[in-house]
Amino acid sequence: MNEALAMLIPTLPGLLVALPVIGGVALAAIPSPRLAAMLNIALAAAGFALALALAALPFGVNGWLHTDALNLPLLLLGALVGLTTACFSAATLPREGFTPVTGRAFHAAFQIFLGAHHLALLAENLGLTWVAIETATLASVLMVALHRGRAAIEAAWKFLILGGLGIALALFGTIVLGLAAQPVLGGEASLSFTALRGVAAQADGGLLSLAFVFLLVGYGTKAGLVPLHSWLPDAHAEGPVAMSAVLSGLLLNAALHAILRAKAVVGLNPATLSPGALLLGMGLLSLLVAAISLWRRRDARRFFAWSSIEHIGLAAIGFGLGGAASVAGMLHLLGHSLVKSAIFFTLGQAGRRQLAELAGLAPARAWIGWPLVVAMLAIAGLPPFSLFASEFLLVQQSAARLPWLVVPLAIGLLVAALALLRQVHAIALGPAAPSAEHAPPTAGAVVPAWLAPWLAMVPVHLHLLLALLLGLALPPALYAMLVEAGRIAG
Amino acid sequence: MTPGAIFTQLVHLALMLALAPLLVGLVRWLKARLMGRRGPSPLQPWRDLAKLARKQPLLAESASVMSVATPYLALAATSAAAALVPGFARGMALAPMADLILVAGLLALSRFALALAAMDVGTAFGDLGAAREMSFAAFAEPAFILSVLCFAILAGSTNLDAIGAAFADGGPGLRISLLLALLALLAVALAENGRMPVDNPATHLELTMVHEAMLLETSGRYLALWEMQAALRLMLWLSLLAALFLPFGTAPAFSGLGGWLLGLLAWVVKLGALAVALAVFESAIAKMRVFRVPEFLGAALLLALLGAVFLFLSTGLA
Amino acid sequence: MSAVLATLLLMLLPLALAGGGAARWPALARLVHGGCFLVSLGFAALGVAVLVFGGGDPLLLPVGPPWAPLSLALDGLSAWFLLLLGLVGAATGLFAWTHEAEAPPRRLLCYPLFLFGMALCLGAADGFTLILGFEAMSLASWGLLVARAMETRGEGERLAARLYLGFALFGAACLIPAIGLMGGLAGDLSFAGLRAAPMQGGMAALVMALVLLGAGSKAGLVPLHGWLPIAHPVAPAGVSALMSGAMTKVALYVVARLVLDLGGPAQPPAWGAPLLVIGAASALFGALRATQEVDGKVLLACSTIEHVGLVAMGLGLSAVLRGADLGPLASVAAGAALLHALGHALFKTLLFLSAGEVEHGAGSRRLDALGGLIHAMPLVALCALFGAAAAAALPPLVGFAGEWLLLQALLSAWRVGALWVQVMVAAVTAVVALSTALGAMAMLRFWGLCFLGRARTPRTLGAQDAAPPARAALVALVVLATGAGLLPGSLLALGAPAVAQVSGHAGLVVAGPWSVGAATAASAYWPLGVLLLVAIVAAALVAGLRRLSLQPAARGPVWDGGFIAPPAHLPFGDPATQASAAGFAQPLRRMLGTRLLMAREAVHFAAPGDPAPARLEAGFRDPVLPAFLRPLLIARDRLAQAAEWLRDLSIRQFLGIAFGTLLLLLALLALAGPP
Amino acid sequence: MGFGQLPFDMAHLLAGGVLLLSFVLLYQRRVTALIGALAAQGAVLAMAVAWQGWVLDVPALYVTALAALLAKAVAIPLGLRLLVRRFGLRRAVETAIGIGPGMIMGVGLVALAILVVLPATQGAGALVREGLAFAMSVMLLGMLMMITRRHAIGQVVGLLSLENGLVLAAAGARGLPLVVELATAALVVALAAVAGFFTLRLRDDFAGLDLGLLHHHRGESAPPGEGPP
Repeated sequence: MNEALAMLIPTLPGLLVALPVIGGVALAAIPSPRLAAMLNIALAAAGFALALALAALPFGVNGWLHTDALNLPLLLLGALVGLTTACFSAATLPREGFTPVTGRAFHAAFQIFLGAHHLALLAENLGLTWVAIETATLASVLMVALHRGRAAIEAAWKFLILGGLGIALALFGTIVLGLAAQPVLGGEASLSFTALRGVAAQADGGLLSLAFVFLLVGYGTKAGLVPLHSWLPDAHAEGPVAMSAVLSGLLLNAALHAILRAKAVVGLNPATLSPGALLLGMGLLSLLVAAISLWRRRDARRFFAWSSIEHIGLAAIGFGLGGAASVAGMLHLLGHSLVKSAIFFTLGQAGRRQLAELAGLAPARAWIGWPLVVAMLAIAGLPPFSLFASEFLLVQQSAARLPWLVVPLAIGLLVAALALLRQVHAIALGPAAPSAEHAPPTAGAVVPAWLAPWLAMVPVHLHLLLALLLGLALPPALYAMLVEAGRIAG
Repeated sequence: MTPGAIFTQLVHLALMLALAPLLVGLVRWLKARLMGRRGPSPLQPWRDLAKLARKQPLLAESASVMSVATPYLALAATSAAAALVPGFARGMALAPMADLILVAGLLALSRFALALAAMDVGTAFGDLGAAREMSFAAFAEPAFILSVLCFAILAGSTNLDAIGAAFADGGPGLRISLLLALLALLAVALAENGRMPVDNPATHLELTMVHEAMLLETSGRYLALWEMQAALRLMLWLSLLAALFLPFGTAPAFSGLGGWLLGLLAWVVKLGALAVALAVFESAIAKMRVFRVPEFLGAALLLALLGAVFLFLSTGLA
Repeated sequence: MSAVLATLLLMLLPLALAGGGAARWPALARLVHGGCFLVSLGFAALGVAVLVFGGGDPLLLPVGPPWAPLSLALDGLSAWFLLLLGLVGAATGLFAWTHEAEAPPRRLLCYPLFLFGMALCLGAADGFTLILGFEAMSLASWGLLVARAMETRGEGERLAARLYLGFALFGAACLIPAIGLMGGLAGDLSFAGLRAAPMQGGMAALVMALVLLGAGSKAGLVPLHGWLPIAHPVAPAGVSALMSGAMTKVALYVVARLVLDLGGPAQPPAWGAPLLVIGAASALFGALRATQEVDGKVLLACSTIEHVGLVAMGLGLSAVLRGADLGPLASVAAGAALLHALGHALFKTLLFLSAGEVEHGAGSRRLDALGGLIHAMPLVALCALFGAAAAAALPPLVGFAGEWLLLQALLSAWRVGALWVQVMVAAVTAVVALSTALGAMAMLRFWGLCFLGRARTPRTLGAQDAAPPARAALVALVVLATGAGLLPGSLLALGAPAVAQVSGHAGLVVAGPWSVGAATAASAYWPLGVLLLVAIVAAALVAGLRRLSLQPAARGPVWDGGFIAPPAHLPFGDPATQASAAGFAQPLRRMLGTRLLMAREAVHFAAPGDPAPARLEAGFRDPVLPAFLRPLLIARDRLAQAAEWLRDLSIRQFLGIAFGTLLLLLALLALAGPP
Repeated sequence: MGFGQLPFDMAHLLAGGVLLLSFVLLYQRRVTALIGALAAQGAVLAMAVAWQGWVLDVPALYVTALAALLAKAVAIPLGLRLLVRRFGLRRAVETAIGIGPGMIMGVGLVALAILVVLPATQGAGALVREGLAFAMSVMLLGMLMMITRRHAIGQVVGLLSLENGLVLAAAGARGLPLVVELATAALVVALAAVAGFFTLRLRDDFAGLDLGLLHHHRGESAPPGEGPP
């Protein structure tokens, strides 16, 4: 038995990637919506279990895949958000107006997206990372385009063109990275992360810088860093809500993770253009532009998409600073994904598109409104949630390293938080918007009516609880992992 | 605290109380003479007080316990302040407590009590007077405190007794700052006592009056208490001015009967001189419009500030 | 000691949960208030115990982020403020027992958390816990305002809650970088670590500015005071009392802790100057506004600004004097600040609770709708009179003791030597005296218009005096405030550790049990002596006059300057012959208000022959908040407008931007050239 | 390997050909001509990759070359032609900026590419340096094209041309995993397919391919209100 287990262990990462992909293909073939939804949940749950099992194993390289401190927390998070999103989507698919055909497409794309996301994190080879992110992009483009209509198509087109451009640039950067390693590795280019890190110090600094510039612009487009962010609000707003949740929760993280891998390599060479400074600059720009743009939003999901840009910018600032600030960046990524997907879940449950329609939600529908208020407070960086802890550490570190940075950082955080809290006030205090109550879905429901609200809201509470735990009682093991991740990211 | 000091203290307080109405009477008499009238006897205020105290007081229907309690409180607070200001002798029993800021505080307490009494019945005049009285005080207090600052710098203390002792020794000498502080304190004294040009103590039922407007609803013993309080306040201020600017002749502590008599004589002479000065000043000047008063007191404030700054410059402390 | 604090803090959390559960079981409300009362008493007792026996070692809590584990510790400074918080909390707990028994669960949930946040902030032994407590305090109090706004559904309440939260966030956005700057690269945020690595030069100035902006906005210091009179009065009376009495003090504690205790020892005299000047401006503005406001609770909130300013002045002056190596004087100033902080907490709580009783009894907070309440609610009136007199700095009450010490320190501060300090101190001294007198005027106006005179509305006549638990709270506060006023020396001897921490000098030189003073000023204040003196003279007067004048007073109608007798349907006279709130404020409005508060007034006379009365229209507005908020809002809107062009671009243009970014980075690479 | 040697000169020539065709693409105004030029670029690219495979002795590159030939030179241009024929865009003329400025910008981009690459690759071989400079120039020109074209098809062509540059770069790097290159080719096809799908839907919905029509909708079309403080 133990031997069988020992045999199984090396296949775990591969299984984690293969299971959703195979499942996605299978889901495309299943006509029954109810069965598909259940299978979707089951697959996501299996993925989460696999990720947990992987977390219990020691780090190591396993063929083309590897686990280390940098990808494991994100992987766990991704598997969890995948599971909760699957639950949520089972509850809300009919309401979103999916036909059986688009439902099938959605499920398939969702699982493939999950698989690609896991692969992007697990890949030890930067080329593979690139392939995975490209796949994830295509899958999410498909999901965005599922809703017919002018806006959805525009969003998908924009996503496709900008994403395509970004991915091409990232590939060029990847190739240049390989070329940079070529002379040191004796004429063989390699994209293995371990190998690249081994030779980065002797490689040509100029080439590394060139590679990083392309990788930054390429993956930065995916991560939604300003000024490469333009696809992001529209994609978040026009796809299914579940898709918005995984876009903010997973795709952005995966893209930033890819940048961090590049930075981890390039940063080892002292003769490069400082990768941290570039990341920091884009992060700061993202923060400021997003903070000010939040004030003019009317569409709820665009609003929160801009908030995602802000938070990715914050994480980028953290990683750009390096050192303990990288830990803040990691923690911020985790906290942001949890809370942001919770927000999208509540938005989906509230079923309202415009911010103005959300006004007075809390008094009117307390079970949706108050969690939304709490989640918005959390995303605004208020204690005791983990975003407060990570923002505190970030500010503290930036004050210690780059005192001038504190001023724009604090201003950006403040302006963004004020914009969020203006909406919090509207939601908590009204005046109530003219009620546009959605009739509870009857036709095409895939889960029993009594279960649907639970399936939709339990993930919200779970995410908030986890964010709370991360903020108040971060497990020492996880903290050690984050510190190690920060060390890898530089 | 020796029995001698306590005795001195008691004599001082008794003298203050006894002389206060006389001083008011004296000023009135002097003013009348200056205006060519014969004027009532200086004893007239005492006679008025005695008569008022015996009359049955009349309280308004809407009056509360405040109308009854505040006159006692105000006079007690003023008396306490008066007990602290040196008159004919220094080193009295309460000398350690004789702090200038405390004197200001006690005067503020009696002013507050007066304003409460004025507001108690709920009349237009009472409220008007109270509002004006408190507003004027807002300008008088900073001028007073800044004058105190000058003394605190010169004498190293805000204790009246210590200041008196330091000045009697002639230590600080003659300074421009003292002159400025004197002017400021004079203005404050005029405002605090409701004298010309801030208020006219001789009128009733004028829209511009302040002090008298607050007492329109009082009568009998309560009015007597208020009149006594006003008189004592004037006494206190003149004594204060005398103690600060004319410290000569004040009997040192425990100087025996001879020293006391000399000190008493000096004190009475000083008070008389100040009363004459006040009467002359009041006869020569007209009352201001109400809203000119802040300018008047503001000027006093600036003079005191200027005095302090001159001190900083001249003492070379900077 | 820290463990006791942790236990007390932990007890508040189930209370908050119980408050949340009050939606289903209303009886839980009483549990919440009783529990908060007991925990507050515990806080006070703990504060005294720490002041007497010392605080012991910090306690590391098993929660919090690993880089900044939460830690608790109590030293003199925090114990002093904890004592203050405990007293205020206990009083408001009693008050709430009477008046908040049917409070909505939202409020019951936030109330214990509010106490929790304040106590956590005070008990923190590191920067992170401090911020956490500070934020918890802000958020919980915001929750209380939101609960109120949901209750009343008023636009004013909503605006107040929003403004409040905005300033709370602003405070956090300033304090967190300040702590970050203090922590430096080592990132050790424990107070011991911060003390060991003092700031210098420009960094210190930056920290000072940030702390003043952050904690100062919470304390209501000018120029960030504008939100306070809007937000504090919105809450129910007990919460307003906690906000004004305790929360502003917690903010001042943060200032004292960060600027004076952790950052101050090696600083030059100029270190305290900003605090001194800002404090003076706050005192003046607050007092002046208090003389003009027409809503009782707003008036009290403005008076809070005044007193907070005075406390801040004490702290600043202490730093100035310490920088000039005048330790004994610095301790006088610090003592003044601490004493006044405690005194203000007591009398302001008393006043707010009284205002709550008045609102409850007479149905209004507007001064123009009150009057004559001393007849209907004599106990509340007397208690409030004590509070008002203390706030007016009348001897021998507690307000005077604090201001006496402050003035003594100010009057001795010329010894610092530098001319700029001397001139500044002289100017500031004048401002203190001015604001004290203005404060007295404000308090007279508040108390007189509420309780004296004749009823301005019939509703006032139906008022009833306070119910027993609330009555106990009022009386206890009177006793405490009077006691603190009469024994400032003993109190400061108790608070000697706190004074030493703020001033860097061990204790007041002269602080006997019956007196308080400063050796360098060679003067002392004996409050008990003053009380005895006044009492003896008053007794003698009473006794003497009783012999002279035997008849009891007769009652008659009001003469009222000869106004005609009121008609029968106005049994209490014509209220129009009493001063209105605006009318009573008129002298100061004209003297100072037109300059400082943009006050205006206009009298509209009726046409000749029309018997209608003339109308006085008067008003003012505080120019400070709009002066900096409006440009910021305009800038925000402009920027947001400008940022919209990013949204309006076509896909081609977006591509162009991405392309441009790439080219820019490449150009940067080309410029950087080969290494 | 250096100047004057056949392998280098040949590689140089072929890469230069790809770059030249990029300029040709930039110069084209008609959609049909554009597609023709793209096909030609694909063919030259396939030759360049195959040549690299021969020179570097990496058989895997032949696969890449074949994929490039099939996808870039045959399949995609055919598909695009089909699309054009279906929409009747044969004679459509479009550029957002003029040809002249476009060319000048293109030259500037090539200069920038050389400026960046040459100092950056001091240690690398001449082939790598030249190849990288050419590849990057092709990429930048492709991007420029995406920006200057208004039609969806023009943008797709720009993107494909950009990918050509990528393949050119990848061919120069020995030891890159084959899967990357295959994935590249596969993804290009997928991308083109998805793009084609979209153009169809765009056609359905808007009866036109002018993207200028699209960008007015952002889900927030109502006039933004002034926020109270």
